[in-house]
Amino acid sequence: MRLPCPYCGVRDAHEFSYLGDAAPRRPDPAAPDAADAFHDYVYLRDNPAGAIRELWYHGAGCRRWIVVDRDTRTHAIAGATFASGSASGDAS
Amino acid sequence: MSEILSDLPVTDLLPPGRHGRADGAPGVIAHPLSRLAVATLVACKGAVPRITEAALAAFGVALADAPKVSFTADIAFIGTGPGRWLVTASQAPEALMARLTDAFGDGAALTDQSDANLMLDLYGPAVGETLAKLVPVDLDPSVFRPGDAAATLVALMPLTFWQLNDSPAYRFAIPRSFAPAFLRALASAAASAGLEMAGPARG
Amino acid sequence: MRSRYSVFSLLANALTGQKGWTPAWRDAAPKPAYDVIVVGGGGHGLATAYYLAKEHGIRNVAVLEKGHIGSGNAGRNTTIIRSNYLLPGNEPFYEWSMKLWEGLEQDVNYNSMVSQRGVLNLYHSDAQRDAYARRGNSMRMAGADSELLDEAGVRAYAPFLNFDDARFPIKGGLLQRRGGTARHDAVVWGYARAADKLGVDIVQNCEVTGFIRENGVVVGVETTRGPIRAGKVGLAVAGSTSRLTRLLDLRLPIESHVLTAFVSEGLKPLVPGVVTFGAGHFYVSQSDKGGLVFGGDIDGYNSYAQRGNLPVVEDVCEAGMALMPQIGRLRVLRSWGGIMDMSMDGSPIIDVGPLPGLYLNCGWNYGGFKATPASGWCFAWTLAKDAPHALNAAYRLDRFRTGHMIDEKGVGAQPNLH
Amino acid sequence: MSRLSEGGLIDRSKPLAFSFDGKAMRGYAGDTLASALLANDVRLVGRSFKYHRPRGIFSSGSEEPNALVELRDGARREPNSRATVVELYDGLSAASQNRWPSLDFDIQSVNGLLGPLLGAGFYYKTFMWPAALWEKLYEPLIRRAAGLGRAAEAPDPDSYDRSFAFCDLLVIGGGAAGLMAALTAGRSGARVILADEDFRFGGRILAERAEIDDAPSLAFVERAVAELAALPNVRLLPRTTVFGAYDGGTFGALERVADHLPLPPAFTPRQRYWKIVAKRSLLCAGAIDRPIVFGGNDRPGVMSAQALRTYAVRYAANPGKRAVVFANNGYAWSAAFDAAEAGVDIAAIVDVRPEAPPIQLERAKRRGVRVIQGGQVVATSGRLLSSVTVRSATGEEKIAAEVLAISGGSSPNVGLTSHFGGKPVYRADIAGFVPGACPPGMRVAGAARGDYSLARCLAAGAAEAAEAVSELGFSAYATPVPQARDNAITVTPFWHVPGSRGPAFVDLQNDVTAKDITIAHTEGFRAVELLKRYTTLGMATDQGRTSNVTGLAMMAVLTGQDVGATGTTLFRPPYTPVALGAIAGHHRGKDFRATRPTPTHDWARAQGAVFVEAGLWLRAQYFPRPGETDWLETVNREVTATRTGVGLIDVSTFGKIDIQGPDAGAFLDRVYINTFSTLPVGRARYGVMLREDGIVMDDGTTSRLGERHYLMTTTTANAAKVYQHLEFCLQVLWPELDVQMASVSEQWAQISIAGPQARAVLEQVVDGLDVSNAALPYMGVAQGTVLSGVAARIFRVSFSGELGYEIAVPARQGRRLAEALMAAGAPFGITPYGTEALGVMRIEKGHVSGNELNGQTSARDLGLGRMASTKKDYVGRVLSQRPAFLEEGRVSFVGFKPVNPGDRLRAGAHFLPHGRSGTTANDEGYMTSVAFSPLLGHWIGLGLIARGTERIGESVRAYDPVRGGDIPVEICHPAFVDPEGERLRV
Ligand SMILES: Cc1cc2nc3c(=O)[nH]c(=O)nc-3n(C[C@H](O)[C@H](O)[C@H](O)COP(=O)(O)OP(=O)(O)OC[C@H]3O[C@@H](n4cnc5c(N)ncnc54)[C@H](O)[C@@H]3O)c2cc1C
Ligand SMILES: NC(=O)c1ccc[n+]([C@@H]2O[C@H](COP(=O)([O-])OP(=O)(O)OC[C@H]3O[C@@H](n4cnc5c(N)ncnc54)[C@H](O)[C@@H]3O)[C@@H](O)[C@H]2O)c1
Ligand SMILES: Cc1cc2nc3c(=O)[nH]c(=O)nc-3n(C[C@H](O)[C@H](O)[C@H](O)COP(=O)(O)O)c2cc1C
Ligand SMILES: [Zn+2]
Repeated sequence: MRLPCPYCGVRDAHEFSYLGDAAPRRPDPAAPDAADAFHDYVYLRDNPAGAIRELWYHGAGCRRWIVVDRDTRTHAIAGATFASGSASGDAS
Repeated sequence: MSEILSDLPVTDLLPPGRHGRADGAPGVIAHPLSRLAVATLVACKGAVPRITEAALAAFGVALADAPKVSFTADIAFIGTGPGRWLVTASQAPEALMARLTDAFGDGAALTDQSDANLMLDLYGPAVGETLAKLVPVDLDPSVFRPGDAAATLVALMPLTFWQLNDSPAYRFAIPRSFAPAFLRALASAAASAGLEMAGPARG
Repeated sequence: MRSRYSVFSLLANALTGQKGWTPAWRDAAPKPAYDVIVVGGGGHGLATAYYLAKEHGIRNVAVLEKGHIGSGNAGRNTTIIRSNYLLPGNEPFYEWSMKLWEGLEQDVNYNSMVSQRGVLNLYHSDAQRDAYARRGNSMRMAGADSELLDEAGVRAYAPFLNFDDARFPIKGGLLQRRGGTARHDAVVWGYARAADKLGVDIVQNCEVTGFIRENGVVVGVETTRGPIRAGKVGLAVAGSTSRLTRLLDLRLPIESHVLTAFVSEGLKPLVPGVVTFGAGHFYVSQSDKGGLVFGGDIDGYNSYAQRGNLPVVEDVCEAGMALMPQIGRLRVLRSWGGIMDMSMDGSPIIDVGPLPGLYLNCGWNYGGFKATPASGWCFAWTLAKDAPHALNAAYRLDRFRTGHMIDEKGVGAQPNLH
Repeated sequence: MSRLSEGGLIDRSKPLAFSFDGKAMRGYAGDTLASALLANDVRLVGRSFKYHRPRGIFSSGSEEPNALVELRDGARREPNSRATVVELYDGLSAASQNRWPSLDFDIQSVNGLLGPLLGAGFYYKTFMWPAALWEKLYEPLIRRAAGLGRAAEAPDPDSYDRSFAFCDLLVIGGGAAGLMAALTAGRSGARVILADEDFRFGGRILAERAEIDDAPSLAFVERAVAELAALPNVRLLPRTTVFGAYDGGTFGALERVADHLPLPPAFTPRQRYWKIVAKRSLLCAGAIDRPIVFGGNDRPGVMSAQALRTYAVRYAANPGKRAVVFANNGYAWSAAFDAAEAGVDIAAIVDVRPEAPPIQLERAKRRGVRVIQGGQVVATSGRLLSSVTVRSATGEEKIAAEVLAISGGSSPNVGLTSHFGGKPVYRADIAGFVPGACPPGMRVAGAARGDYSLARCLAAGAAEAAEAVSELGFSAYATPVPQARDNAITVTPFWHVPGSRGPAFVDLQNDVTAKDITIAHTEGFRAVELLKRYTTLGMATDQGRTSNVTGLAMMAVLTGQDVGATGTTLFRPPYTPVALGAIAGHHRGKDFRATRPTPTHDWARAQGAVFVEAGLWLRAQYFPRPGETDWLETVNREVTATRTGVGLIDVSTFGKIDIQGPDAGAFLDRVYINTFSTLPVGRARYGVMLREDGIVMDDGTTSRLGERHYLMTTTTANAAKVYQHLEFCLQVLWPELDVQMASVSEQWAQISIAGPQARAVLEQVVDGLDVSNAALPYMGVAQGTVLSGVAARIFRVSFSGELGYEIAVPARQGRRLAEALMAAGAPFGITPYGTEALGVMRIEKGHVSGNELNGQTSARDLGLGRMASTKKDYVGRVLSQRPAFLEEGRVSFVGFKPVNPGDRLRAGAHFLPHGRSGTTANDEGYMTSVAFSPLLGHWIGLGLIARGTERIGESVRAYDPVRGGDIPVEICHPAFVDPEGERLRV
């Protein structure tokens, strides 16, 4: 599999480590339902057979976390962006 | 495989001299650089424009926020990540750090890395064929050119390299503790072409 | 009527040109309703049906399988059976499975070639040795066998390993002599045949596509062969679990990942038991046909594609060569991938719920083949009694909420690392 | 010798000597082992898998099911090598396999007599009585009989290479279609790779007497190869099999660099594993002949019609004195004519079709070849084929023949198209499966997609290549397609001769017979994948390339389904078997993984250190001295010397992360359970970080070097993991924080000195820095220079419990620093120590380490719960409050000492209350770490036990059945040495 790193270009997945679904967001730790929310955040997954947006870390490259659009049935990749949300990815 | 490897302790750097095919001119020449100051430069949040301006003002360098080398005669900035560069210069590490601090102030985080890597220049007629065995990046001249840089995984070791010229020659920054293993992999890959390890610097 | 396999039936058939055999199981058409529907005709689903009928007298049971039985992981695994687990929530369960393996062939009258050739896990450091000692002791305390070998012990047991030129020298190993392999497909066929004999309907080419719910209670399933009602619906679909629970808007602590396995060309006997490398991703055994069956780590990203990629192929071959450099000229004949239901703590779930009428059996990671008998046995119990048996009491779904994870590897909620 | 007197693509000026089963023979350059064997009149080559039946050579390609040999000797022995693809070299030695005592007389061929018993599924129905005998008797017997060749017994002496390649178009197969494709794409300027598994490009053209542009087709091949070789943008890879298609346009290919040579030349690998990344690919892999199934179809001498042609035309080897051709298609006729032309005596063409096309009849007539239309072979005889019995409208007739060339039609080589799961599609007109959905970017041309005429192969190769490269923006020249014959294919589906006599084999290698298919049908194993698994059809080393289609078609006949709906089994990589060593490449032996030496490695080696692996690192474990008899004696000395004087150890392997920026303190507060934003500049603090699930992830000291500048240390094992985690926190969780990180692990060598004399030693290496207790107190950090001008950071931290400092200098200065410290410490008896002594001292001090930070423990379990701030959030806080984490009976971290001081403790022992049996139910915890304490003179341990802190002073059993241990131990405070920490502060 080859992932399009927005900084480095297309690279073999070997250079990256995988975290998983990018959808879960760290909940507000101060919220009254934090215990439940954190349980869901840490443990529960959609685990879709199909399109997924997922987090990869380009550890052997630019050390950026990126969000990759991929299909789990075909491994087809539609694109990738920096996880920090900014275009330049410099955490700005 | 280079026969020398079976006797060479895995923790030792490949000694200077000829490895692999011994007849004819060497296919690959590996030249360690010993007097190069290196630093990482990481722009603060939102400070890339500021850093770019400062680089132009202080060093006359048009800094690219990309995997490219931006350089002048005495300093080079190698993009290793967004807002992130490896800076090299032929001077004392303290002097480079001082220059960078002067230029960028608190717009960036600076760390001295002068001792963190083995810096190695690779060139020779078989350098392309040899690097194809090591580097999972397309080095065809139509794709990777002088001034291009890449951080990647070579024989499972993370490293950064960039192209110096179109002879072609490449400069590798290999994390110090991986240097012996990298040179072993290099010796294997270059064995059929013949590798000349220029001495005697210990990276 | 399916005849019992015996010396007599074999000879009789040899003399009559093998014409007297009958289907190993009926190709049943679905009935409108059952007491229990088990979704998934893998090892676990079929064993569940068998034990429901045999142990609990519940025979109005259907196993619904979207393809043919054994077309999931039951037909793709590297066939290792062992009970060398560490944690109290796990070890007694797997040891029970081991005991069931030991009587399986006579029980179901089918030779699934359970072969207790030994499972040896190598260690390469003192810390690993201590961790294996801890594990070996856990095993003994649960009634399993285990031996902690030093280097000399490993040399005696597996002299063909690389002791001389190793990057990570072999310092010893944890050996379970009762561990070994079983002929994976035959396990499926044996359970199917035995369950069928007790009246269970095995319905193939019947994919579950939805659930019938009344007042929040699951009372049946929609399938490609029409709706089928049931008193209880148990899911045993391994890597496909989330696809089904999604239809019920349930999210589970599970991700689907691909695991690749390999077989070499056939060879005369070379490897006696199962050997696992402790300093890289590699384990190997030799099949009855003579192929080296080996594998390593999962590819590490969510996948339903049933095929892996080259990094893992390289990793496995490198580790194999590091451990056994004499296999360099042997050839990989075939590689394949299966979709694993990797859970958040690396341990399975066998539980009542999470909806009324629904029962879950999933989260087997890359290790559920060995669990097949106990999984079926416990799931049958759980379905029959509406409560887990003591052996699967720790495998409840709410353990993540309460913090009672069963994390053998200690890597946390990161399925690709288990 | 059955070498034809002329013709062939062999080089008669280069004779080669070789041996088979010890017998000396001769062949020529350009031969394969198979062609050379045939030319030497060898017809019996191997034994089959199950019944050990004598077998010959069936094919002339990589699909060979029968002719498997052990090639080479000793450590280079290669079992199961296909004689049909082994290129002959001088001195080649090969031996038959799976036979005993000899190929001619194999005892296990009695299995054949048991054939009636040993049908499909036999094993599953038997060997169950009595149960005990399975393991002891039946299974060992089955295993010994199974398997084919023997693996080598010594490490593979050859080396392997790995290479990456990138291209616009990868053309797989260099026959007519592939050559035209490569020419078309190459001329367009695209970067092209053309790979062919054969040692010569040309494919079928090498064996077919065809014309291209009114000249022998071989001339076309030569021209094309010459042009391609001259194009700088084209890479030709002969002897290279593309074995797998993977994601992202990645292909695995195996080049046999030196397999055609007696030994690889110096510095040359035996094989090279190519990882090819291609924007587009074009499969031109051709098609193979498949057999017809009938009784006695496995005798040596039965081969595919294409093989007969290839041996005769390409290799000038005559496979036997008289040949009968048995077929259902016209292509086999042309094979027969070509063979006849080359000098093979064709006794008859038997075609199942009642009426063959007139044009072929005409050709047969012209050549004087007898034709039996509507005929079927119903039996064969001879141990090596001697005659063929043919049934036709006129009755049965026995025809003497040494060769029976069969063709049941062609099967396109669709394997690679299915590696993504695509299902081949049945085409009734050619009675074969053609590619269905292909991997992204892959196209197919030529016989591989069922285009069987030479003209169409050439045209399709050009057209598909042109389309592929124009998708990439290259403009393909309108390459003129050479002229060639375009005859229609004529085939009548025909699989199996009913009523033929003797065992009829479908899968030749695995001995799957027509009867086995019937059994599988009867017993309900009808789905193709079940059929495969029940009978082993298609599971042999050839993966059923010659048998699958026939087998499934026969099942289709039994079920009444059509062949297309019955479908094929799944093709998987590799396309042909690939040597494990080739994929491993350079990563073997000591080079399996990189070895990372510390900056003081050479120095430690000079000091006589024994080293130990710590992840990829190699660290000094202890430094034995002459006269010391075991490691424990050495370690005791090192510990005692440190505790009473001063010791030195390299700690550079710890992860070191430079953290800067205005939000650095706030950031650390979120990742550590304790607070760092309040840490004064010039101070260090011990920190613990959790995973989000509340379990401890790592610990270490973090120092504040400046107002917005921290330096974190991590454990050696977790350095990369922690860095990645911090980047996650910064980039994903809190991108709003202004923090910059850099790993400085490689930049700094770090040496720890510890012991009462540590300061006295330190004072001598610093350049006038005040390191007094007042100026640099416990947990203080100083920056300055040492050794006259070497930049240094000095951390007053301690793992051993003694007064200690860690001195960091640029890595290149590490050795110098070690030597300077040794010199400065000489008067105090400074002693280098290794990880072993470090471990002893940390256990004596009761510090947690890797054994306790095992991913299963919470901060509270480890007695670190009180460090957790209640005033802020941090990663892992919420979930560490879950009920299980707070349970009463949860384990806690305590020390253990033997009740009988002479007893040895063992890590991994479990704790039991006295008087209870060793069962899971009574399990209270386990010993995590042990050491012999030279200070206390007995073994000590650390461990986790239920409610440990409340049970100090209680005695429990340390139960260690795997090592026969069962001793009473007393629970105690984990700090055996200086629990108040007074020594640290002096
Ligand atoms: C390569 C590999 C190696 C492995 N090695 C080992 C090993 O050595 N030892 C070990 O213990 N374990 C091993 N495992 C794990 C083991 O195979 C699985 O954990 C176990 O087989 C899972 O249980 P099962 O047999 O019931 O699953 P499966 O056989 O996958 O059964 C699930 C069934 O459900 C069916 N299904 C799915 N969705 C539906 C639907 N909607 N409707 C109807 N039916 C449906 C599927 O078709 C499938 O047949 C390995 C797995 C793989 C892939
Ligand atoms: N009329 C018929 O029934 C019939 C049937 C089959 C073939 N043919 C004839 O065969 C020829 C077909 O030409 P073509 O170019 O399609 O095929 P080809 O058979 O001439 O060439 C295919 C080439 O692909 C190579 N190859 C196969 N798999 C490979 C892999 N995985 N990696 C590397 N190389 C691989 C083979 O070594 C071979 O050289 C034509 O001459 C055609 O007339 C006719
Ligand atoms: C224990 C075991 C042994 C196997 N041995 C062989 C073998 O000898 N030949 C073969 O072709 N495949 C063998 N396979 C692989 C199967 O052909 C098949 O790839 C696997 O069961 C997965 O199915 P799939 O490839 O259809 O997805 C073996 C599989 C297993 C699990
Ligand atoms: Zn990147």
